[in-house]
Amino acid sequence: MSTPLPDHDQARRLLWQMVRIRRFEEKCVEMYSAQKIRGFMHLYIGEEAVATGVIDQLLPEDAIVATYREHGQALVRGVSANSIMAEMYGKVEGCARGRGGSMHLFDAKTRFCGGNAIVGGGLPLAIGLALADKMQNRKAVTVCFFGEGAVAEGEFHETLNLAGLWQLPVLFVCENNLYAMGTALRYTESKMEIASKGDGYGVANAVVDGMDVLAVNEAARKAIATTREGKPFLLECRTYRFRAHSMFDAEIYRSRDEVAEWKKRDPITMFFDAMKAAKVLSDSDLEAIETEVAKEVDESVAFAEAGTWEPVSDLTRFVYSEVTAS
Amino acid sequence: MSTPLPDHDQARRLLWQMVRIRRFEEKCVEMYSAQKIRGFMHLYIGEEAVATGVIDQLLPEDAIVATYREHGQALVRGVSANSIMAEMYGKVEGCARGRGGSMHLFDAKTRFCGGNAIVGGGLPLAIGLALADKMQNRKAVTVCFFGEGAVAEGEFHETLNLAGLWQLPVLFVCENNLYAMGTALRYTESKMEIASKGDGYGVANAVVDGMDVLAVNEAARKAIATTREGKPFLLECRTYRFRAHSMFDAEIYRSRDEVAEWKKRDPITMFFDAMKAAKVLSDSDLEAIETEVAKEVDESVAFAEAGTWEPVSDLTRFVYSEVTAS
Amino acid sequence: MSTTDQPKKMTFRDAVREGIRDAMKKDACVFLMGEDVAHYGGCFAVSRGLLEEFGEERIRDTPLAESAFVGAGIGAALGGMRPIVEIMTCNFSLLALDQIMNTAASLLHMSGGQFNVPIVIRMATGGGKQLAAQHSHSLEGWYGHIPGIKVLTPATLEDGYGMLATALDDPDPVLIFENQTLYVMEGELPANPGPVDISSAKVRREGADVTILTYGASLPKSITATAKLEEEGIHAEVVDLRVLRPLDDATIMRSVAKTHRVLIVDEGWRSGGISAEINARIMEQAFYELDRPVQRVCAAEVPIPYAKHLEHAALPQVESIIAAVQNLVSSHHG
Amino acid sequence: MSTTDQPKKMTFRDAVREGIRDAMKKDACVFLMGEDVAHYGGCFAVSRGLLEEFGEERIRDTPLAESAFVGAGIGAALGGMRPIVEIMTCNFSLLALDQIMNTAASLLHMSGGQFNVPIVIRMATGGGKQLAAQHSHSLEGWYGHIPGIKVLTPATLEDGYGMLATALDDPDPVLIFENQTLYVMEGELPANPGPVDISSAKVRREGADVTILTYGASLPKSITATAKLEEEGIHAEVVDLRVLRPLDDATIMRSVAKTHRVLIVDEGWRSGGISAEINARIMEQAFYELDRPVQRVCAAEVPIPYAKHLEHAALPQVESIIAAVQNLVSSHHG
Ligand SMILES: Cc1ncc(C[n+]2csc(CCOP(=O)(O)OP(=O)(O)O)c2C)c(N)n1
Ligand SMILES: Cc1ncc(C[n+]2csc(CCOP(=O)(O)OP(=O)(O)O)c2C)c(N)n1
Ligand SMILES: [Mg+2]
Ligand SMILES: [Mg+2]
Repeated sequence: MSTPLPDHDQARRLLWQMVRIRRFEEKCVEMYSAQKIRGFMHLYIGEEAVATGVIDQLLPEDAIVATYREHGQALVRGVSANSIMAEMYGKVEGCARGRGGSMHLFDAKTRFCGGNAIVGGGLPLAIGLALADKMQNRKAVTVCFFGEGAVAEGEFHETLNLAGLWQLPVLFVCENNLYAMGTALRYTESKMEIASKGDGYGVANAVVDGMDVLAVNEAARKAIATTREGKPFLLECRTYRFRAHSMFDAEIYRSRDEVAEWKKRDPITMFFDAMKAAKVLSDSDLEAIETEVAKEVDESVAFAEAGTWEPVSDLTRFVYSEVTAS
Repeated sequence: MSTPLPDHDQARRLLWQMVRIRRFEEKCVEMYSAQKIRGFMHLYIGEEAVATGVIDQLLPEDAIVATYREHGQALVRGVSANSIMAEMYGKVEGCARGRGGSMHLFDAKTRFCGGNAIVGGGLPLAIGLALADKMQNRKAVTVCFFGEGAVAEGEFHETLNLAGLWQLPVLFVCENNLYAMGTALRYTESKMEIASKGDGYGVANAVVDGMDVLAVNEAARKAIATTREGKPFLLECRTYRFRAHSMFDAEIYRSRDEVAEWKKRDPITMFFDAMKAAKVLSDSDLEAIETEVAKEVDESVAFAEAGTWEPVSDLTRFVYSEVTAS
Repeated sequence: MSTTDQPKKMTFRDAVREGIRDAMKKDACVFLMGEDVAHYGGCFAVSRGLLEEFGEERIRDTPLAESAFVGAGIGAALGGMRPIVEIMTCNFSLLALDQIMNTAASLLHMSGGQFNVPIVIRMATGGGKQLAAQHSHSLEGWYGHIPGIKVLTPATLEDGYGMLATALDDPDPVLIFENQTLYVMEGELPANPGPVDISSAKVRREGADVTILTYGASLPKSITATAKLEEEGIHAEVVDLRVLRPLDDATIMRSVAKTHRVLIVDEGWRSGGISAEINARIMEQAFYELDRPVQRVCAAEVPIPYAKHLEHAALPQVESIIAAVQNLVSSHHG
Repeated sequence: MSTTDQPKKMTFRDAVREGIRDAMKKDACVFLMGEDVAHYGGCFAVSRGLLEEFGEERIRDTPLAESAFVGAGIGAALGGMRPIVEIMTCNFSLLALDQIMNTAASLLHMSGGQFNVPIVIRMATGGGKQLAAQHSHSLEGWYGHIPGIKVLTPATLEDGYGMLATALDDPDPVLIFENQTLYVMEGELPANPGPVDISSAKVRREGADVTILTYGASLPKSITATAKLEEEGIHAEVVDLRVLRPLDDATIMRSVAKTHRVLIVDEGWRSGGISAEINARIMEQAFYELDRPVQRVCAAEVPIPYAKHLEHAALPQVESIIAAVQNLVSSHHG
C-alpha cells in the first residue's frame, strides 16, 4: 500500500462499506438458496474495494451508472439495504418496486441511474448525463462502471470518443475482473491493457490495484479532480470476482487454484490487516462494524419479508408517465 | 514522390485506371443531369489514386468490400464499365440487375462483394470473408475500403479488435477525405490520426499520401505482404473529394479555396507530370489512354441505353435463393 | 417568434424547421443533435440556418455513432435536458435500437416509475427516391411494437410543425418519422401554429362507401386516389392515423362502423407491419361491422430496389390504391 | 455418430446440442461462434463439451461484439463456410440488427441474385425466468417482418435437433429462436433423427371446436390447456406454427376452416406481434369461415417485470389460454 495512511474515520468508513457489501451479498446467496430471490444475481464479492473506493469520493449531486453487478455500488451510494433486499424479493417496497430485481436497482434520490443488464448499454447514458450537467453549467460528475467485457462492444468506442471530443465530465471505471462470464480476457481483446485504450480517445487514464481500497480511493480522488474540471477519465481497476459469474455458472473456465490465489488478496482482509498493523483500526472496530452490518442486513431481510406485492392491476403502470404533458 | 520509379507498363496501367475512373464519373454526372441516373450517387473524383494504387496489388482470388462511393474500386477491380453504367441506369444488364444502383455494385466473378450504403457496415463482412479464407487455408486477402467517418462507428472498433485477435488477413483501407458528408473530422474524432488507431488493436498500420498513386501502390504492396501472411493491416490514405458528397450537397461546410488548394494536387495530373518529367510516360501515352477510355465510357453509355428493364414480375425474385436446399 | 398572424406558404421541410426553431427559442433545455445537423445544414436541409442562430452547443454535429448519440440523448433527457436527436434515416436507427428498446422504452417501467425519458428522436423514413434497399425502409409501423415509446408520423405541415412541440412536452420517449418524400410538399402553415395532439387519428376526407386508413407519404397518395374514385361515384373516407403507437382505436372503429369496408395503405412491408395490427384490432373490435374482409396495400416484401419501375411496383401507389378500393366496393365477394 | 437406432431420452437442450454436433461432424465448413460458446460451455449449456470435441477454431468464443461477430458470420458464409452464430439471447440481437436486416436479409436481392448468405443465427428467447425487462423479450414474431430471412421456433426435441440441419442446408439466412424455458424440457429424440422441413406448421393435437395457433414456449402451455378443456368437452386443435417466416398459410387456413374459431397464443407483445399478422391473413383468406372474431392471448404490453407474480401476469399462461378458449366457444357473442 503505497498510498498515504487514512485517518481513523476514513479507514473505518471504507472498511464498513466493504463489509456491508460482503455481508449483504452473503445474505443474498442465502436468500437465493431459500428461493426468496430469483432470476439472475451477480455478486460483487471480491470486488468490493472498487465501488467503495470510487463512490466514497462522490458528492451528492454526482450521478452513477452501473451494470447488473451493482449491489455494491448501490449500497455504497446510499441506496438503503432495505430497499435493495426488497427489490430482490420482488416487493413493491423495493428500490424499483420489485420490477427490476438484482440487475436493475434504481434510486432517483441518490442519482443512482441503474442497474443495466445490457453489457455496454450504460456507457452512452453516462455521457448523456454528463452532457446535461455540462450544458446546464453544473459541476457534477457522472461515474460509469462497467466490466472489461464491455470494452469490446462498439458502444465503448463510440462513447469514449464522444467523451473525449466533447470533453465531458465522466469517470469511466472499468472493473477488470479478467473474465466476461466464462471468457477470459485473452480470448476477447487483441490488446489486453484496458486503461491505455483511453489514449486513443484523448481520455486520461490510469490503472489501479482494484483489491486495494486505499489505492482505488486515491486514484478516484485524482481522477475525479480531473473529471470535475470537465475532462473525462478512464480508471481501470484490476480485480477479481471470488464467486461464479451468476447463480447459474459451473465455473469450468477457471481453476480453483487461480481463485484461491486471488482470495489471498481479499480486499477486506488485506485492508483491515494493513490498518491494524498501522494502528489505524483495531479488532474492536471490526467487531463493531460486523455487529452494525449484521443488524443492517438482518433488518433488510425482515423489511423485505414484511414487504408487499405490487398489485397485478399495476402491471401496466409506468409504461408511460402518469403526469401528462402540460 | 519518394517511391522508386515504376516501369512504363506499370505507370501506364496506373494512369489508365485513374483516367478511367475520372472520365467514367464525369460521364455519370452528365447522365445524372440527363436524369438517366437517379438516387444517391457519390463520386470518387480526386480520390482515384487510392483505389487504383491498392487494387493494383490484388490477386484474382482476393475479395473487396467497399462503400457507396465505389465506382472506382469496381472499375479497377475489373467490373466492366458497361455493367456499372447499366446498373446506374437501373437496367437488368447492370452488375446487380439494376436493383442496387450506384451504391450497390456487386460482382461475384471478381469477388467484388459490394457496395454497402451503411457506413461501417462492410467492416464486419470483411473479417468474415477473411475468416473463411483462413479457416479454409486459402492465401487470399480481403480489402475493406471505408471513409474516415466510419471510424467513429462501433463496428470499426469491434472489427479491428477481432481482426487483431484472430489475426485475419484483411487490409483495411481508410479513405480519409477529411469530411463525412459535411462534417469535418475535427467535429467527429477526439484524436484525428486514423492509422495509429490500429495500435490499440495490435493492427499494423501506416499513413500514406492518398493523392500519390505510386506511394499508395507501394504502401499497399507492403501492407498486402503482411496481410497475405495472415496479419491485418490498417492503411490510412489522406485524400480529398473534389466534388460534393453526393448529388444533393450544397457544400456550405467547406470553402472554395480549400477545394481549389487540394485540386492543385490532382492525383492524375501530379502523377502524369512526374512520369513525364521522369520520361516514363509521354504525352502520346496520355492521349492514347484518353482515346481508349473515351471509347470505353461511350460504349458503356450505349450499352446502358440499349439495356432492358427487369420485368416487374421478377420483383420478388432473389428475396430467397432459387436453388432450394438439397 | 417566427409564428405570425397570417398563414404562411412553405414546405413540409420548412414547417419542421420552424417547429424546431420555435421549440429552441421557448426552452433553453431543448437542443438538436445528430449527424450533419449543424455545418451541413441537415441531410434533408431541415436544420439549415439553425447553427447560425443557436450555435454549436445547441445545434450539435455528432460523429457517425448512432448508438452512442442516441444513448447520450437518453442520458441528457435524464439529466434534465430536452434533446431532439436526429437519426438521419430510419435505416440507420437499427444501430441504435438497443438504446431505444432496452433503455429509452424500458427505463421508466423498469425503475418503478422513477426515471422517465423525455427524449424526442426524429428520423426520415420511406422509399420512393431510388435510394435502394439500405436507404428505403419504412420502419415506423415496426417500431409501433415497442411498449414505452410513442410513434408519430406527421403528414401535414401543421403536424410537421406541431407534433414536435407536443412531443417535447411529453415526459416519455417519442419517435417522429418524417417521410423523405414529404419534405418538398408545399402547403400553408396556419397562423400562430402551436402544439397539436399526439393521441388521435384524423379524418382527412369524409366518405361513406369505404374507409382508407393510412399515414405518412401514403396519405397524399390516398387523397389523390379518392379524387379519382369520386369520379366513379365512390365516396371514400380517408383517415390519417398520425400516431402509430398508441393507435387511436376509437376513430378507426368509428369509420369502420360508418363504411363497413376498409383498406389499409402502408408503405411498410406487409407481413407484420402496422397494417397487420390494425387488421387485428378491427377483427377484435368491429368484426361484425365488416361487410368485407379488410384489405391491405403495402410495400412488397422485398428489399426495395433501385430501378425506378421496380421501386414503383414495390410501393403503394395511387393506382394500386384505386384498384384495391374498386375491388372492395365491387358487388362480388373478394 | 451420436444418432442411434433407438429413440433417446434427453432434454431439448441436449437435442439442440446433438444437432450442432452432428452438423459439425458432417460438414467441416460448419462452425459455431458466439459469446461463451466454448470455454464456458454456452450460456445455457447447449454447447457444453463441444470445445473438447471440435477445438477452438470451430467452437469459437467471441468478444462481446454482437454486430461484428454476426457480420463476420455473414462474411464467412459468403466465403463458403456454414457458420452457426449464437447470439446469447434475442435481447442482445438488437445490437446486430443492422447486420441482420441491412446485410444478411438484403444482400441476395440487392446483388441481383449473386450473393446468397447461408448463415444460421441461433438465439434464446422469451421470458418466464424472472430475468426482467432487458432479458425477457420475445422478438421472434417481430423478426418475422423482415423479408430475406427465415424465422424458426422449434418447440419439440425433434425440431430442436432437426431444424438446425435443414437451416444449414438452406442457402439463405435462417434465424432460430430457442425459448429459454424449453431447454429443460424432457422428451425423446426419435431414432436416427434427421433434418425436418422448415416450411410447414404442424397440427400437434386434433380437435374440432376451436383452433389454437401457437409456437415455442406457448405450445406446451396450450397443450396443457387443451387437456383441461377436454374435460369440459371442448375439443381444441393445436397448431404449432414452427416457422414464423414464411408462415404456412395453408395449414392455418385448413384448421380455421375446420373449427371456425381461432385463438392465437404468442409470448410476444400484442401490438404488431406475429399474432397481428396471422389475424390479418385469416381476415384476408378465411374471413367467411369465421364464426367469431379471432382472439389473441399475448404478452402484456409492458417491459417484462422481475417480480414473479407480475411476470406471470404479463405472459400467456395455461389459465389465460383456457379462459380465452372458453370465451370463444361460449354461445354468446364476444
Ligand atoms: C450486449 C450483451 N451481450 C451479452 C450479455 C450477456 N452477458 C451478461 S454479463 C456478460 C459478461 C460481461 O463481462 P464483463 O463486462 O467483464 O462484466 P463482469 O460480469 O465480469 O462484471 C455477458 C456476456 C449481455 N448482458 N449484454
Ligand atoms: C450508419 C450510417 N449512418 C449515416 C449514414 C449517412 N451517410 C452516408 S455517407 C455519410 C458520410 C460518411 O463519411 P465517410 O465515412 O468519411 O465516407 P466518405 O463519404 O467521405 O467517402 C453519412 C453520414 C449512413 N449511410 N450510414
Ligand atoms: Mg469481467
Ligand atoms: Mg470521408
